[in-house]
Amino acid sequence: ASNEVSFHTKPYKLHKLDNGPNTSVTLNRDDALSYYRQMQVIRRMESAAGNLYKEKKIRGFCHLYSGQEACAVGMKAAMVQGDAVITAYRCHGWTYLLGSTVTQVLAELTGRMAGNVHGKGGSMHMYTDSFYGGNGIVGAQQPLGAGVALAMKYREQKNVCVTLYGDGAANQGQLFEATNMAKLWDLPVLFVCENNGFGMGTPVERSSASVEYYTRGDYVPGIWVDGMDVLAVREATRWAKEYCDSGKGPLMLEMATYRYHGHSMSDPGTSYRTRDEIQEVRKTRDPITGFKDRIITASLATEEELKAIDKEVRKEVDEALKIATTDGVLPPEALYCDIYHNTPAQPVRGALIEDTIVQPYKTSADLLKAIGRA
Amino acid sequence: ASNEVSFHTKPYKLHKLDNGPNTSVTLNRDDALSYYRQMQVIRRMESAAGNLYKEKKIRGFCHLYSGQEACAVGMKAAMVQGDAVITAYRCHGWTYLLGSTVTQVLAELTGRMAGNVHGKGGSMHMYTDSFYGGNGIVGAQQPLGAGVALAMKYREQKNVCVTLYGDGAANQGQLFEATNMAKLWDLPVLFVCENNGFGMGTPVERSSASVEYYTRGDYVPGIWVDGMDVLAVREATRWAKEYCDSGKGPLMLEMATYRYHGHSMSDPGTSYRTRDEIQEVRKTRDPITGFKDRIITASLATEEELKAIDKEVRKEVDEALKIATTDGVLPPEALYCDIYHNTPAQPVRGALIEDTIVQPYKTSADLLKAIGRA
Amino acid sequence: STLSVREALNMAMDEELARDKSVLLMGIEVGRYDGCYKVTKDLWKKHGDQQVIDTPITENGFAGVAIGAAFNGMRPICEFMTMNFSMQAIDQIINSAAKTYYMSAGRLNVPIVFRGPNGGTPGVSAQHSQDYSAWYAHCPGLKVLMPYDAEDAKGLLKAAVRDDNPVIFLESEVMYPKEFEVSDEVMSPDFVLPIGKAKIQKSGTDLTIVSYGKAMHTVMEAAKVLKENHNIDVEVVNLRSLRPLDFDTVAKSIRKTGHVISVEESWPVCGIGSEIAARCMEDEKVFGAMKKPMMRVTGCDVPMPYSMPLEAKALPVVDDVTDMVKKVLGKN
Amino acid sequence: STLSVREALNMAMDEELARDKSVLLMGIEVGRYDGCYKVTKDLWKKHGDQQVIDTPITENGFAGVAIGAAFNGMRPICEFMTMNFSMQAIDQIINSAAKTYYMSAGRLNVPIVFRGPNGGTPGVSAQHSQDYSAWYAHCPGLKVLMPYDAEDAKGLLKAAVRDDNPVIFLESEVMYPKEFEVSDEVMSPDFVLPIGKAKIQKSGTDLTIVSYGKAMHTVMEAAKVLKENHNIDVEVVNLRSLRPLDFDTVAKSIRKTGHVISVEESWPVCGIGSEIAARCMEDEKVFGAMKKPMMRVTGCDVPMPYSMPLEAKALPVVDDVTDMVKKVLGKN
Ligand SMILES: Cc1ncc(C[n+]2csc(CCOP(=O)(O)OP(=O)(O)O)c2C)c(N)n1
Ligand SMILES: Cc1ncc(C[n+]2csc(CCOP(=O)(O)OP(=O)(O)O)c2C)c(N)n1
Ligand SMILES: [Mg+2]
Ligand SMILES: [Mg+2]
Repeated sequence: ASNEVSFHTKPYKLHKLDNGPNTSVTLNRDDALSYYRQMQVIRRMESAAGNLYKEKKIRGFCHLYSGQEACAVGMKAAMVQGDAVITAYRCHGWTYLLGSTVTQVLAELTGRMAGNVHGKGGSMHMYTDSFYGGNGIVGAQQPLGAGVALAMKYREQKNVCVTLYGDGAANQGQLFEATNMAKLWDLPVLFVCENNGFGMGTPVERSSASVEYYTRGDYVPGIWVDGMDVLAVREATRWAKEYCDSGKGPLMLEMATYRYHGHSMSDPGTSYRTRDEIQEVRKTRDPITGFKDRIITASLATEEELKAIDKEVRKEVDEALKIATTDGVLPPEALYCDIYHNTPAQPVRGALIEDTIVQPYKTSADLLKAIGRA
Repeated sequence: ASNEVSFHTKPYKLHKLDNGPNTSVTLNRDDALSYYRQMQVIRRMESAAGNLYKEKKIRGFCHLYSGQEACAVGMKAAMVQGDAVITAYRCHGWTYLLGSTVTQVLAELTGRMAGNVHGKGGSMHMYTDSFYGGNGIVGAQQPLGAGVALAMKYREQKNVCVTLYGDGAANQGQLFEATNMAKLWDLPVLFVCENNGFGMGTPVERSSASVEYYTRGDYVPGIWVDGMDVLAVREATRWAKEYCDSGKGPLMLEMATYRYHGHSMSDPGTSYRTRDEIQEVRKTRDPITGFKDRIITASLATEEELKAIDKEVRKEVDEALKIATTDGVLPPEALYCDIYHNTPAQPVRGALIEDTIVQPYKTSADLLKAIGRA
Repeated sequence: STLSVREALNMAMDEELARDKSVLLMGIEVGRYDGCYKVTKDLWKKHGDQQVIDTPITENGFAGVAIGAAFNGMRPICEFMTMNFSMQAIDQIINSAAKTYYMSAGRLNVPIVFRGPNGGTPGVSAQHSQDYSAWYAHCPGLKVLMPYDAEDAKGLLKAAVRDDNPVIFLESEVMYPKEFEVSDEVMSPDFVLPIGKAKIQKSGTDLTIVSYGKAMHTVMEAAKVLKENHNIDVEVVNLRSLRPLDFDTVAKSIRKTGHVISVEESWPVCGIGSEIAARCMEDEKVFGAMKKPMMRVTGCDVPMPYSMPLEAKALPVVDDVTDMVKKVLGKN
Repeated sequence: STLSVREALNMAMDEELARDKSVLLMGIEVGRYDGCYKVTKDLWKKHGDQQVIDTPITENGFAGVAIGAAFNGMRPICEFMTMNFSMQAIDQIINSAAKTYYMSAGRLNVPIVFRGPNGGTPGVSAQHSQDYSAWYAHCPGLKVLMPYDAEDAKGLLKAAVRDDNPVIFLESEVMYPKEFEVSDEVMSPDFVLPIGKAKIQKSGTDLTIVSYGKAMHTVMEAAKVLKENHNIDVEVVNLRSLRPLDFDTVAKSIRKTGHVISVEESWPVCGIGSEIAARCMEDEKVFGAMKKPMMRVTGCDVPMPYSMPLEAKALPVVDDVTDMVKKVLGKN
């Protein structure tokens, strides 16, 4: 197999930029296999989550990332040590890419101790060192991401904070306010709109007076990117990071993508779009199938190699599933943990005044240590 | 004196518009005298308010409109029956133009019964039938104005809601959200940014990443207008209203203007700009002096006629001042009025439980009637 | 007939949208999607684009738009997909809706309803489980309603829509599917309940339980258990209206039973239970009639965890209520 | 020496900005303008553009930015020009700041202070006079402080900045210029007060007054009048911290005096006074020690009017406190 191959991306659309990312990109074999693997892990992990939800082993919300894998994997591929990410509730893929294991993600969804936050947060609230969540409130992550970037700039890091939101969230005033500050102060933030066509059941045309999301920073330059092409995403992110790193301030990216499942697992996702539409995207734009075909055709990998990866991935997810469905749950005292950081144990009131209890453990970490789990 | 004369306005700047208001405008004698009079009333009324504040007869905030008179008077000149206005706290001029007397404005400032809301609202909260306030919260009026327009559209009125905000308020996310809805639903709302150069002590360049406020509706067309020229303002508003009336949805106007006083009377207004700068504007851009010169030169009015108006205006304001400083204040029971509309009298708790009182009057109107004041 | 809370709310809105063309329904997915929790099912189909408006996900903006429309003669029902999101709009709710009638000395009233599911909902964790009863009840200028059953839901929502003031209407997702027997009167399009009146949901002699909203469900269960297993006959006051608060009905009940507890799902500190306790102290006759101090049963004083067993511990259950009743009555 | 509350706050921030370069000060006009109420005077000059940041008038956005910075290692002091404007940002304060440590099972703490003048301020009417003490005290995950005098202001603000959690710090514009005698210790850059501890501001024997913030000013006046004119010796508990609430200190005082009232400027319903009342009932020993039921002195249950005489009636005054004390003690 060859070691480095060139590909062409769909043209980027540029807003207030004289030049943009390269439509000609190169890919080497290692990266090809790694992106393929990451996208497959996310796809399978989300399928597993969908099944767990149907089996009622996941409760509440469960927003799957299937269909959008190329966005996260492509962006991650262009990130360096110290770069950070913040997104909304559709966060499982990112949590995995930024350092959590599949087990930690799935076990969080099932509310087990092995979960990313030991079951205290659930589907929308996962974190790693460079990942600031997971946020259940539409729009909230927009200024938060700018703030993460402000700290980077203060410390003179050459890093960016990738701040993601959906096409629905793109209408939030918080984005407008955050964009203004980010530009005023030249914060190294990439505002990334993952345009998957719908905010819950509302197609973009009914939520947004302008659906050219890459232009909606107005005075902030923007780039439209084919979010189904992991290489386009990687190249656009690389270019954008260079732009930010050079001190020019924020940039807006629009990633054109699609979600296969309903908004959350409780939404069948078929009342506001046709099954045909979904099938059509799966057939013609799927980020994994498309990538797979390309790298095989270019001889970066063989069908067999990819099958082997698929098998590994299946195994990884299956093993994670096992833990996620069998691991224990936090003991009751965990209810009173994690209220304050570095603060003496506090009395916490329960349903009755006599249930008031002085925190037996101040944090989940303390508790887990005490029961031999950490 | 001649009856109709043509003038030229400064060029408008257009955003996403192929054509805009006419730079050649005509003015007849009656209108000339009326605009002059209105601007003078506002100027003198605000001066009187400034003095009352210095004499400690006005408390709290007192945001004067001096310097910005051409904006309100010009817009009002283009409004028709059924059009509405909503603005921020800098609302005295608008309150007057939309139906309150000078007495009602000044007496509100001094907290007297003769006030627009009998002293219950003060400087920032005045209302008339077509004027929805006066709002003390930066940005709040932006979606409110869109909502007023939504009702107009629902009733198929050919009317607009003029929704004003400052250059500082232009950064509020509420504007972004309101603009999106206004455009999605083609609401007849004119978003008008009165750019007076400062939000409190902050010059526009430090608050706004783009100071081209007429373009900040992005996909919503906009017009820059010389807000010191009452005729430019009138023509732009007339044009904009026609645009809205034809069902095209919202429009953004930026009125370039200036405020002579500090932000509120407690701000000397000289720490963030020089006295020279203020003097320079007064000398070269003053909306009243400029207009006066023009209409005299054009023989629409004589110096003497304008002096006579000045005298009338002075008298009107002086008389209002008298009432505003001598009228009675609401009796204590008014504290308990105006809590709910069309609701049986409620018990209202005072500082002590035994001060709980069943509303003796449900509204200030009832109370005033009872004491023979209405 | 039987009626679920969801149907009752739907019926109330359907009838009011038909009765008065100035009534609007606005919110995220309220129209074509039939509502995220199907409470607004078919209303868009029946009443059309003008009266039923799908909004973008911009709570601050659309609440402001709704209030502006109310300024100008409309009577919007502004749905929050959940009340948690009302925090994005709360400045508009308090400063533009609640205070305007007062600030304008009665010149400008604001007939609007803000409604949506509130409080604990299984599996949705901390950001989606807050109970806003105490916050809104704190603020003069608002009326705050919290229905328990289908009768409440229908009668109070219709009252809210017809009221000329801003009304906060706090529902519960958990209660939506619950079915209740209702009278023919409730089914009638003229059925309206008074705002500001509590209801004796169950009369009794031994102890007064003051409750509201979803917690009433737990309380009614507990009342049954207390009666059947312990021969304790509690009186249950369903507050229905948190502002104005009908303390008279509470007072009368306490004077009859001599004992009182409050049961709520909200965080304890500065809650409705706290307020009832303070009022009990301040009312000489009530206080004199109390044989024991009032006790509260509340939500736990922590954000809501996701983990199921922890979540279960975070909200009061039937046993908490029966334990507290027995304790106050000295029967444990 | 004497120190005004304004100077105390300024000194606290000045010292903390110098001590720890990760401390930021952000807000509208906090920098070049020296603060709308001059509380941040000279801090920009001394600490520069990087640490002292003037923001646009976009509270939701800049509070979010501040919280994001706190996520990533900074320790912002986020000033609201007045706390009224914190309503525009309250979703960020509650959902992003207060709940994150819990939701993340302790992975992500949020060291941030939200501060600004709160409550009634003369002549600014309804939208600019709200008291947020009860709202914020309601919410777990926050610490809520409300200083009374210069000592409180300095010691508590420094504690807030050094705390690793979100702290709400409620000031009063009316108190800014008030001068207090303070010890040398208070003037030291090492002076820090503990969070969660009330202070016996004045010890006494006859009745406990529980108060906080600006209302303390009225209470201390009333205490003097009661002593001088009526020979009543009240004990005054200055809560200082509303969450965590130091009920132990309150309880101890009540057990000593046998009588208690609360005094606050907030709206009455579901307020801090309500909470104290409930806690008094729930604590057997305290309740047993109370010779009379607890009474509240509160703000009037209406939005704030502009008219001066009405405004004066809307907040409790010295006479209200002395009347209530005499009433509870049966001396009227
Ligand atoms: C402030 C707020 N309003 C409403 C919701 C409910 N809600 C959750 S996700 C969502 C749709 C968001 O769509 P989009 O931004 O396009 O993101 P996507 O789900 O497509 O990834 C809505 C309405 C919420 N969580 N927060
Ligand atoms: C939400 C909010 N934040 C802050 C303030 C305090 N404030 C009142 S006016 C003002 C400046 C507004 O400037 P601009 O919008 O330019 O209007 P102008 O005063 O120049 O007319 C500020 C910061 C407020 N009233 N509301
Ligand atoms: Mg979407
Ligand atoms: Mg300005």
